[in-house]
Amino acid sequence: MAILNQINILMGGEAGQGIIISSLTLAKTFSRGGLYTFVLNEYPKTIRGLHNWCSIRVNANPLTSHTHQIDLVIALNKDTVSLHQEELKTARGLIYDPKDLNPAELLKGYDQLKTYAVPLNRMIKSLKAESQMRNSITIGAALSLVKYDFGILADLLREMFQRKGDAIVQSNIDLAHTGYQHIQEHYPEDFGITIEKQTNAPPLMLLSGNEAAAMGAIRAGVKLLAAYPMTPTSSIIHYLAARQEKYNLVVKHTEDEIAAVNMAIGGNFAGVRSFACTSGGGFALMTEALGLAAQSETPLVLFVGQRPGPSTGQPTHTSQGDLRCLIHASQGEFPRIVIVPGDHADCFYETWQAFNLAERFQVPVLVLSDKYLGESYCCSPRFDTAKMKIDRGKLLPEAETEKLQDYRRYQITADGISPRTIPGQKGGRHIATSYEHDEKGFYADSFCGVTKMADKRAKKLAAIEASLPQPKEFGAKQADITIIAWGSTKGVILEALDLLAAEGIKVNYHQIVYIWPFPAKYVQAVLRSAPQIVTVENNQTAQLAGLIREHTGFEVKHRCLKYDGQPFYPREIHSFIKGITGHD
Amino acid sequence: MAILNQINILMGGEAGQGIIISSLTLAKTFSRGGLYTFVLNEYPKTIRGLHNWCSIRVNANPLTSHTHQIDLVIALNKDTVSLHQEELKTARGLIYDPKDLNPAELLKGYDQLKTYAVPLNRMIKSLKAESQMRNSITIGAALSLVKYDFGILADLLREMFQRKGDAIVQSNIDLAHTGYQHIQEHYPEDFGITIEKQTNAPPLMLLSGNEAAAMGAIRAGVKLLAAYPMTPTSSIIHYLAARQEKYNLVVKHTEDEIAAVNMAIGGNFAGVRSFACTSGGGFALMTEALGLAAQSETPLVLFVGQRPGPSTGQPTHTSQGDLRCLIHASQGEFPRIVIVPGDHADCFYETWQAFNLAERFQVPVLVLSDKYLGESYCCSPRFDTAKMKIDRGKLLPEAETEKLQDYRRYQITADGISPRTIPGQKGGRHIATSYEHDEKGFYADSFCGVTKMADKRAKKLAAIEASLPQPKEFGAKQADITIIAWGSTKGVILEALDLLAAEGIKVNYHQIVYIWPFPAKYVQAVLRSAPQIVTVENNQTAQLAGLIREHTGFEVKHRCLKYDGQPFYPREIHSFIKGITGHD
Amino acid sequence: MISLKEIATGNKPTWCPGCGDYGILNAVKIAIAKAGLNLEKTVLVSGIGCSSKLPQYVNTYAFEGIHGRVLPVATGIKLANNSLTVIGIAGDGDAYGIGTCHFIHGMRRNLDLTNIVHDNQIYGLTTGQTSPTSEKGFATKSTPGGVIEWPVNPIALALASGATFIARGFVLELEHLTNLIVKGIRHKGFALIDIFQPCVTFNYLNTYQYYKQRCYKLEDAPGYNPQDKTAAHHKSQEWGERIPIGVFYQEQKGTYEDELPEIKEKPLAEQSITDVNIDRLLDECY
Amino acid sequence: MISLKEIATGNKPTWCPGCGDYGILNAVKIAIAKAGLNLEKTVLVSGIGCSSKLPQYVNTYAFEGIHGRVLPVATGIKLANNSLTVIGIAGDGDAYGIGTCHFIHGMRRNLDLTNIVHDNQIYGLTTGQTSPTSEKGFATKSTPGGVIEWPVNPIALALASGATFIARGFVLELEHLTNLIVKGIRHKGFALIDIFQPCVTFNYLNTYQYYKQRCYKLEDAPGYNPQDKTAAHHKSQEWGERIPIGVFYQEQKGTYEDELPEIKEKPLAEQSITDVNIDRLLDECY
Ligand SMILES: Cc1ncc(C[n+]2csc(CCOP(=O)(O)OP(=O)(O)O)c2C)c(N)n1
Ligand SMILES: Cc1ncc(C[n+]2csc(CCOP(=O)(O)OP(=O)(O)O)c2C)c(N)n1
Ligand code: SF4
Ligand code: SF4
Ligand SMILES: [Mg+2]
Ligand SMILES: [Mg+2]
Repeated sequence: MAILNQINILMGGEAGQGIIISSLTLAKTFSRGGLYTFVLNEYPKTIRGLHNWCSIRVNANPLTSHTHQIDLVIALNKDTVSLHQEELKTARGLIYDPKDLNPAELLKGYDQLKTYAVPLNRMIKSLKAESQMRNSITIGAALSLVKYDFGILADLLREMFQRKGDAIVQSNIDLAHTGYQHIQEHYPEDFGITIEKQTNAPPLMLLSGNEAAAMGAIRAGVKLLAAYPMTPTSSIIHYLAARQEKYNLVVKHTEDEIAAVNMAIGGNFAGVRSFACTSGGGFALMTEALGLAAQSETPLVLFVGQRPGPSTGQPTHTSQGDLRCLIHASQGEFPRIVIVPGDHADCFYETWQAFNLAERFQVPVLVLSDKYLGESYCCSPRFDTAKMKIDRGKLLPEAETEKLQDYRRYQITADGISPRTIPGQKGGRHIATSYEHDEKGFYADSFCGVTKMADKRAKKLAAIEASLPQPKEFGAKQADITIIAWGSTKGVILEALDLLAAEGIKVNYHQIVYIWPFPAKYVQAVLRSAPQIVTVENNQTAQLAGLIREHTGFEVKHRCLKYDGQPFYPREIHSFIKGITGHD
Repeated sequence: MAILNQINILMGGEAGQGIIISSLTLAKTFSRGGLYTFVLNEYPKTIRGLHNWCSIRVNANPLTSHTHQIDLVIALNKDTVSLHQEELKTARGLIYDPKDLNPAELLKGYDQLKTYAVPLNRMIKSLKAESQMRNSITIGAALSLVKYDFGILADLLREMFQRKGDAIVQSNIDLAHTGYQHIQEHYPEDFGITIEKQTNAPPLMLLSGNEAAAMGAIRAGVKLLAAYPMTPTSSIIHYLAARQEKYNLVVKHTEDEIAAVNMAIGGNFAGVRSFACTSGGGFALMTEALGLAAQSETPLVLFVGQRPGPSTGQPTHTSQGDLRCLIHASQGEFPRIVIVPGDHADCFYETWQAFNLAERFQVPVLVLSDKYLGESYCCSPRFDTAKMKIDRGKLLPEAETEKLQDYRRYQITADGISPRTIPGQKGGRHIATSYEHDEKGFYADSFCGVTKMADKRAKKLAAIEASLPQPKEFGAKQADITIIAWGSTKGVILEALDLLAAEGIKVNYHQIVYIWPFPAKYVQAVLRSAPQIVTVENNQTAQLAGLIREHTGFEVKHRCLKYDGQPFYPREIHSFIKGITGHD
Repeated sequence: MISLKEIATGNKPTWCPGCGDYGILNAVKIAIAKAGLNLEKTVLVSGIGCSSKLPQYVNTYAFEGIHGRVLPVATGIKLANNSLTVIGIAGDGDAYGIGTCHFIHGMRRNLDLTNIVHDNQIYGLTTGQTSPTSEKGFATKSTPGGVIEWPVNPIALALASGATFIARGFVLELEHLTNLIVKGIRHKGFALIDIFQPCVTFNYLNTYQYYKQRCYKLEDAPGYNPQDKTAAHHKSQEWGERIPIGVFYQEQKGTYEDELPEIKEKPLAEQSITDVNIDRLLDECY
Repeated sequence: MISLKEIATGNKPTWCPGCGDYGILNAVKIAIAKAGLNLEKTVLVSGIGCSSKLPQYVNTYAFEGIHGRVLPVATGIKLANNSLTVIGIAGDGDAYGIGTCHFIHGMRRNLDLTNIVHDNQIYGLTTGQTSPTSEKGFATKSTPGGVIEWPVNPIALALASGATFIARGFVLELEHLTNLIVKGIRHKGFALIDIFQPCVTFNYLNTYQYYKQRCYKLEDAPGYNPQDKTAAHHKSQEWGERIPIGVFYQEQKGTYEDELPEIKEKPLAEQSITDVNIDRLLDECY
């Protein structure tokens, strides 16, 4: 059974062997040929030595997630075979170096599996290359198996290494080509999967969720990122840091997360769009300042990437365990916005949007992503920036501040939002404060004033609720089962929907992007019309289900949960749903 | 209309004038005479200068709260009259110094009010005393008005000042007596309220919620308090610090709250009952370590006193705004216990209990109080310590650890709780860690192991739920209206219940003390049997009502809320309820 | 020179009568006038403490943040708009206790900030607990048996951390103090001004009298040269009968913002963000 | 002497091949043996970082906490049971970055703790960002244009903060390092041991070679006397062509726990809590 234009490749090796870079190179070779790719990497919390793998999925049609079924395994170490026996059971091929392992010994009864011995180590030696460049040979070999255009890879390698000089460029191309040829020569029989360059397809971007988010921030006019590195959002720091000069923005690696968030607040107070990125542990250290932003009504954006907790937990894996924590962090009560992007495009558009919302409502805006979304790579059509307008809300221009008389920073207004000035502006002097205060920012003088000021802030909620986009709907209008979910499960759910639809099971899916303030009315309407509700979450306590019950009274019976540090596979959701329908 | 044995006195002056001490002296003079007293103090966030007042309520029957109706005002500054005109409207008497203020000018049409001019400043001068001792004169004057036994006050002053020498003792007594005599001589007519020493009454303790909590901790065998001062729990630090040597315990004023909580974790890890106390802002800084305690399964008790937020908010006022924040603080998901004492006795017994629970379940236990409960003084019958047994859970004695083979600190057990050893014990060596781990504390090696370990921790929930006491019920068994509430509203609600009962309105009240894990079954049963439900909370967003809905689906329609920084008055709850019943 | 009245907000200070903070408020206002600062281009940043209330009484832009975080907020403001004069106002607990991490790293960062610390050797606002500068043996509510630790030495820490302007003042030496603040503001780089400020309510040891008896001016020390780091280090250790005040150390060194190419032309806050072109970033993804 | 095998847990270290952490692990184990520590009375406390994994491989009691909080946990343990030997294990980011506040106050507190800092001048575990000890101009992922700040000087900070044992080692000088650790453990009071530990994966500047070329031993410096604080201060400033290792400073001073009457007789952990009598406290309320 010959397959055209779809494959899922697993490349595994030791941490530090450049598995991720090589996987991305392979993926980009395909995406440049107009094919959709999705790259997931799983790595241990060590820098080198332990096992590390990526799956590179390729398809002529859009892909939204990784999947479990592997077609080709590229083993750069023995663990790739011994730890992935499950995947190898249904794979077609294995590329390996006989010096590293002996498949006949490790895999008994894997009759479907064709093994492709490539003497990587010997080739490296004979070409006098570094051992890490073994990966390039396997990329060439893989392309050869699927009969893909080698020229695309050669061009890509040329661009990637051009800064390092022609010699390096050539040696990489040579290595890849050695692999390509080796397969052609030693394994002329058809592999059974062919990937063709899509000539009429539009060019495809390949990028990670974190990269998309970082781009969104740059597009939003961010000029200051104050952050302390923490997996899985460090790559946002790295991304912006590398582009500081080009975009005239300052990235400050701070002494700790407390400094980071307070600097971001200082930056925003001074009129510069500023933010911080972190993960749960760092966010914990930022919670005190979250309330400061709220009380002082300073716009603030924090980007948080989830990983499994509690505490250090599993730093390099994925989770959706921090939702309630973000919604309720910091003492006292105040309006905030929590946005949970579901895919790579969401990471871009919603991170961008976060900065507008923070300034419009003068509240903290939290963007909650996770390791799976932030560090997986996915193809997207080019982001459309044409309609992205910067909205700085009630930030007064100097022309207006000059005319201000007796300016009151915390003026009580109909929507709870007060006109804002920034240091340097004439006529706008004021004190912003963490104390409860009167309209001028002076200490609250009466209990009645206190209630008024708390009510003023709370009034923003109505304005926020009225302006936030509603959840998005996918799948059949009329369905037997309705999934409600949030965040990075989106891509996996969409694929599960396809699987189910193919089997005639009608399921639709509501993706909550703006999860706080909770879209109770929308969800209520969904609940009324749906015969069966399922929530899908990468956590243990079904936090979304809890929110639904809190805000609608409805108890979700079917909670599809996974909390081992890995994202769902589409088939897991598929079989959960089938379990409910009794199809299974 | 002569009144016997009940009065409510308001004493006001500038911050720093010793209003609190004097009010407590006055209250103790009554409680030593067998009368119940309740002292509430309200003070600004300044140290001196601004207005500051206490209400001292006295009754021959048990008192559970303050109340709005003031009978006698003692004005040590002009503000006490100008800022308390409302209270003065229904008061009977005003003690003041004509040098400070002129009531005739400030109060027009207050015909019911008798004014008692006492030349405090002149008396102080003639007795060559310090100006702060003016308060003592007014205490004497007040006792004289209600014809109370002066000897009790004299004895009390003697004890209070004995360390400072006879001269100081005598001068204090003389001052008080001057005030006493002045009234007798110049205002011989009957004041209309008489307070009599209760000869057959049992002696009454008078103490604050924080003092009660601190005593509970000492009784629980706490040996280490690591804390950074923060209103309204600093007095817990002060209380324990003053008693370090007597009780062989160490109080460490740390460099910050992060240090405090981590020291407490270190202390508990090493087998010593340790805790930290703080308020919301400090708790925010402790949230990261909360997860550390959870993941490492180190017992931990944190005592948090609420004040109005967000952020610095109103440091010296009261609030119940931090419940959700405590329930969900720290990334990831883990069992914790949140206890919300309702009155002074609860502060004692429940803080004590917290330490047993932390060790039994090896989870973080949070005790959540507030400024009103922590800093108000109330009379209690003597605490009964006879039945308080220390339970250290599965902490192994050395006799057992010696015999351990291949000890596994995180052994998976039926109830999720693993036997624990402490450094120094033979055979119990292990690593406690913030990473997800296997049974030995080593890094988790498989995704399946991760789920098992998360499930092990989650299993404790069932054990916890089964062992926690249920909410307490007060008032009529069959009632038209049922109040559900938590924390410091207890005393006020109990008094409101009495007021309502006196009018024939049947209301009962369920006090939730162990609020997390949420007692869903109990509440569900209450909801089923109650015709009308009311929640009462000192916050803006009705957090308990949210919890009820989340855990039972039931939407509480009647939410009695107050969030101006002041506790409820009994009459406010009384009229809220009457508003519902249509009696109003 | 701008009048002191213009510099005041009109809010009545809520400090205890006699508190040293009144003197610092005075000195700050005079210094602002003397240094010729533009009130609209000046930002006071404070934390929480009696000391941190000062900005409520000064009519500039101001940010009253949370306890211990004066420097990060000030840093964010300065990075956002380096044309502003940014002055931090903190207590000794705020700066040298909970804020120590930012203090040390702020100094080695050498941004052009002025950091004024009200050093009353006590926690005032929380009613009198030990502070990091409380003397060994000093008894307070939190350490009734007396402090066991040795106090932090802010001057020595500043020297060890590379601060480029390090001074100490005493609130009763108003003119001297005012000049220190003016110098600190004018200094290009991080300026620490530690100020002895008696807390008349809770600190029974370090009173006006205590400091008056001990303080002498470094200007009066024969041959003292504030460019000499070793001499400064030596003087930083002096405590007891005689305590030096004045400029311990000053050095001209490049500031942090000098090395940011992004703000060479104009401050971040003045750069337009209406339509940032990210085509190049999108192109990188192919 | 106890065998090194007994001191190992048997867990295989997950550091990069060639990482300096292997050498420190070795030195710590040998030092434990040499110092004759009882493994059951020894607690290693670490934070988060490559360095902080060390306790996973040493068969004592151990607590692997969160990033930057080694000293507070160690302090809690020591206060709870002062009969234990408590050794902190941290990275430079952990100790001198996010943990700076505890570092400074830990030193002036002078509890009897040993604080071992793996100073690789980089953030290893988070894949190579700038650390507080990274040299000025050093380019990393978080500062691709080069670090602007001047690095922290842990030795100078320790001197300014009153640490009573201050040393620096280099992992290739194994015996020297081991002796430093033994001395640190035996020292009554706070002992800081800063250790040069090349990160072979991310620090391209501060390599084995880099340190080998520069490090010399203070023992070999003629007339160097580690009791002389001024000399120590002077040496703390030396960096560049020649970098001193060895004991910079040692002083005998009362420890924190010496001044706690509560533990004069026995550690808190050994005091019974089964029936604490609070009658006296109740009596106070009347
Ligand atoms: C995170 C946090 N912890 C504790 C407090 C309580 N608090 C307010 S001011 C203060 C210390 C005041 O001392 P200092 O900084 O020396 O200022 P001073 O009042 O003496 O001027 C403390 C502990 C707080 N506001 N926030
Ligand atoms: C609160 C918090 N912030 C950030 C992190 C992420 N993190 C883990 S280790 C580390 C720094 C590692 O550097 P260092 O302390 O020098 O140790 P090394 O890995 O170099 O040994 C960071 C930032 C964390 N675990 N916790
Ligand atoms: S408590 Fe001390 S520092 Fe605070 S205002 Fe009063 S005198 Fe000043
Ligand atoms: S990253 Fe550096 S410090 Fe970490 S294990 Fe590898 S070599 Fe060692
Ligand atoms: Mg102070
Ligand atoms: Mg490091």
